[in-house]
Amino acid sequence: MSAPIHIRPDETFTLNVGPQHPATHGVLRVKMEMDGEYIVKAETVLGYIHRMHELMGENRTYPQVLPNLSRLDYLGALGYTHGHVLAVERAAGIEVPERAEYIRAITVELNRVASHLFWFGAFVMDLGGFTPLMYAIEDREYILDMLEAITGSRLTYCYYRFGGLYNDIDDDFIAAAKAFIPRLRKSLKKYDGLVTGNIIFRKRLEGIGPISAEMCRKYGATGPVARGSGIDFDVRKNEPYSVYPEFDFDIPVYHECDSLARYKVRMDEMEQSLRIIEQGLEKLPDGPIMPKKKPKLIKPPKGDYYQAVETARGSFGIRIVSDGTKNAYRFKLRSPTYSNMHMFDEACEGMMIMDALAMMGSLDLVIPEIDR
Amino acid sequence: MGAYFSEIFRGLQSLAIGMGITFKEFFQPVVTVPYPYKTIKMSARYRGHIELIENEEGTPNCVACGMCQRACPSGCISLASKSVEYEVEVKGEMKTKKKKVLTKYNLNFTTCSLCGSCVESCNFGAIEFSKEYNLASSRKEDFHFDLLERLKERNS
Amino acid sequence: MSLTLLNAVVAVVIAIGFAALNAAYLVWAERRGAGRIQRRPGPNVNGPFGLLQPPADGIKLMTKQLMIPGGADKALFMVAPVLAMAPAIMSFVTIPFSGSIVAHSMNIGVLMIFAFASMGGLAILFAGWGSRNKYGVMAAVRAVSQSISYEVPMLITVITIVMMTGTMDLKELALSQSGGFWNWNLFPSLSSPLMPVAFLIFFVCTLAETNRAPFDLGEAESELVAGFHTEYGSMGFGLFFMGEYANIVIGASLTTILFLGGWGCPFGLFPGVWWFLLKIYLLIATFIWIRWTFPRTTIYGLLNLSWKILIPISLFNLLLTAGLLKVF
Amino acid sequence: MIKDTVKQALEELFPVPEPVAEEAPPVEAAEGEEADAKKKEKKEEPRVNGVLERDYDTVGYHLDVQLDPGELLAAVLVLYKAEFFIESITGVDWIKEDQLEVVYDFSRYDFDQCRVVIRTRTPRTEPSVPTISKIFSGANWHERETHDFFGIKFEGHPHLIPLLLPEDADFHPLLKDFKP
Repeated sequence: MSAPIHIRPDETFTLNVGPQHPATHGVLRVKMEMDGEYIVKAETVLGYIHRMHELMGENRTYPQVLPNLSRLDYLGALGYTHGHVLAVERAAGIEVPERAEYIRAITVELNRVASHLFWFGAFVMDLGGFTPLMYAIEDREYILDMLEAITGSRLTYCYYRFGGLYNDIDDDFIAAAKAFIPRLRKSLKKYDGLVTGNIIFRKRLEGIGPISAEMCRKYGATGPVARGSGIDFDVRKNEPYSVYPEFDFDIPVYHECDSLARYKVRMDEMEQSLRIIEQGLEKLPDGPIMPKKKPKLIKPPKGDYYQAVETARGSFGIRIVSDGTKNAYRFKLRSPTYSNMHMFDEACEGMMIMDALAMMGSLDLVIPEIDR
Repeated sequence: MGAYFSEIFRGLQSLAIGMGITFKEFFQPVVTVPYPYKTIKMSARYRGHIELIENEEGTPNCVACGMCQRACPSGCISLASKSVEYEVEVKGEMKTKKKKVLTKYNLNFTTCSLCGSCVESCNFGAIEFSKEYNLASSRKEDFHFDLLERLKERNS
Repeated sequence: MSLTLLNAVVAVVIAIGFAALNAAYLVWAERRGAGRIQRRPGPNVNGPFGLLQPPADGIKLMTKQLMIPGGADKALFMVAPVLAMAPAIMSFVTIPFSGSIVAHSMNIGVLMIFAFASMGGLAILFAGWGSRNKYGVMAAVRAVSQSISYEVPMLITVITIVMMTGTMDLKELALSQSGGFWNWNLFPSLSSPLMPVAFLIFFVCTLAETNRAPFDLGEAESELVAGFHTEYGSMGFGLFFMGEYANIVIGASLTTILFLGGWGCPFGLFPGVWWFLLKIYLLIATFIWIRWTFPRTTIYGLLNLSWKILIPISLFNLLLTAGLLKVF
Repeated sequence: MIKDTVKQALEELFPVPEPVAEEAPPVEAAEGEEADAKKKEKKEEPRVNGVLERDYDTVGYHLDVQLDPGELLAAVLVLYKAEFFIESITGVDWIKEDQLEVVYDFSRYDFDQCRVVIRTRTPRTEPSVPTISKIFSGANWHERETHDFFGIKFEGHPHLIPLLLPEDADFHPLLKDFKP
């Protein structure tokens, strides 16, 4: 909707959306200057659950930081731990056996699907539809069960190790994953009918919260948010890591720049992730899951290392500045939602609060990841 | 004008499709587990808090090397040991040797992040994950576990 | 005189009882229905099939402390829940459940129900304004604009029917459709070929007037926290809740009487109160079904729907019916 | 290759052939991808300003630019024109050298990948760097975060108040001499 014609600065009021608000999915606060239902100005206030993971990364040895990374993003935790192990492997020059890389890719993609499913449910709930959340959670539950069977935990995984994995996958997992793929495909069709085609849903999202490609670039937005603005950018393709070059998959891109485009990107991405899982299970080589020789104590040589991975929310980067000791000298986490959320302040100006919150939902926020 | 009516019609159609889907789901079986009445089995690799493993003699496998303590990122394990002299027969001779015996193994479960570093770092197979997940209390002290005590309780 | 007074008292007591019982058990039905749609059991612990859940909830709400936020307009804050509940109960007085079961039959029954229904918007305005909460005020403004815009197409549709039957007495409206489902106003007749469309419009307006999803913008819990009743706890909240469900029953009853032949049997056999109850509960089931299927509309989408689609079509229907009545 | 054009454009920022001669050895060292060589280089003497081409497989970025805070805006403008997006801004506390380093990461939405790291150093007492939030709006939060953690003042920043730390925080937790 267009901006209000007259804004009288003496007649606005301040609305605190959050830190406890159903639409912010956690403890995020947006201070909104409102003119009736229209937002005149918004300022995001962060830091309610800031835990200083970067300092923890400097105080702990490299293996001790492993569980921290999954606490960044409780929905797509494996993507973040993947980034961490890849960064340390790059820094310390550790070779990873192929089987381990394949299992990593499969589990990361499963986790991505789980994250998108939960986002889907929560997003539709933001718009007032409750039932899709339950269906999405039911499907997600199968993924969590599978991942629990191999990693031992349901959300905050600590599964990857420098050089490989904590333990190998078994036949049950492969069978369950193979059964899950057609199941989810069926469910996706159901969601199409229930949500994507729904006229109320479309009317709420079409043309709402436009984010131009130029704006994405200025703010450094990545992931589905950028892809919904017509930017063909996915770290898995643009800057291939792990075994992703071996897989045949597409990057869904939509050019509408609105909330519906971001929604569609994520829905299509689930299908692409399923394709990767399918191929991964097919190509899964035999072999060890840990390298034969691995330094007992991980001490990367002096230097400055960077590793980016594509998580469920966008490009996640880790910078490790090593001084040659067993602790990192500097441990920087570049979280994707941080940049994506930053656009909200500018993008929501002149919008109505309903639309602004619908757009906020389409950004797929996970607050612990912003606050770190 | 045509577009106006076709939009209304297509809108209504999409609503009908959605209602059809929920109608079908209405008759599907329930998928949730009524938790306190029914529980599901934990998977084999489920990570609960850690427990000590005993050997055949009923004493813990632990040699109090402290590897788990060092590996733990949140410092939630504290253990103590004392040296005990014991005699072994080496080449027909009785020799006194010293060995460490575990006297205290406390787990502060309130700060544990269940990462599994302790179990992974243990070279003696002395600790394992329990399958316990029904832990609830309103007091912090209830989660300061004395694992040696728990081991004794399990044996008795 | 004294007999009429006694009559009135008994009628009011029965109406309150019926409304309260309905409200309590419709909540249960809604939760069970939502559970089934979402593939979970719903409340099933208290009593058989969880049937004791509503009394348990009621006792919990009644024993909670009534909190009045600082700075709230105390009088409005206290009045609003009562005002939400009272008109709903009053409307029951004139609804004929069957030919003989009606508290007080009047020749302007339709008008009376609409007069009381418009007080619901007032209650929401009081609640939102009185609780001194920004979300509440926003919700109140929304709800008022919503109820104003939806009363228009609703009344136009009702006028169409009144024109066709020539009466505003609910009892006679129902009687005029007796005999079988082919006589119902739902189906097109020579003088009004657009009746199914009118029914749809009326149904949508009922949803909007009763603040039900997908038009529950007054509550809109994902953006306005809980809308107008954000600050209400204990029985204040309970009354709003009961008022909402009582309104649903009124809406369903009115739809039944206006379009579905009241207590008449679809095949002309054994007309009676059971048919009426069956029809209103089927309608309420549809309400519940709709709520758990669709996302919420936006406020401007809602107003657009009313002013750009419902009002023109219902006006057209009115004109067409008026013209055709003249011809046939 | 965008890498080469950007490298060329960035090199133009560093005037005179005089530092180029000095710069030559570190370039070779880095290209030899010897981490040890890099270690030595850092230990022995502070790095000279200039553009280095790094081996992507070992460090994860292509170009490594070090410059004075004064040249920062010019370099960022070069990247802005070359369609880079801002990835992150962070600091590193080199307490031994009594310097704070501000690190800017840039990347491109392109298959022609080029990650550029810009580093600039500022003294530990009164650290200050010009803001780039006028060019890349997204730098706003990154700079606020860096200000939180390191106390680096970004000259010209519109709204330099704590972002992640509490509003009244007067400490900078990532400084190496920070005691909680």
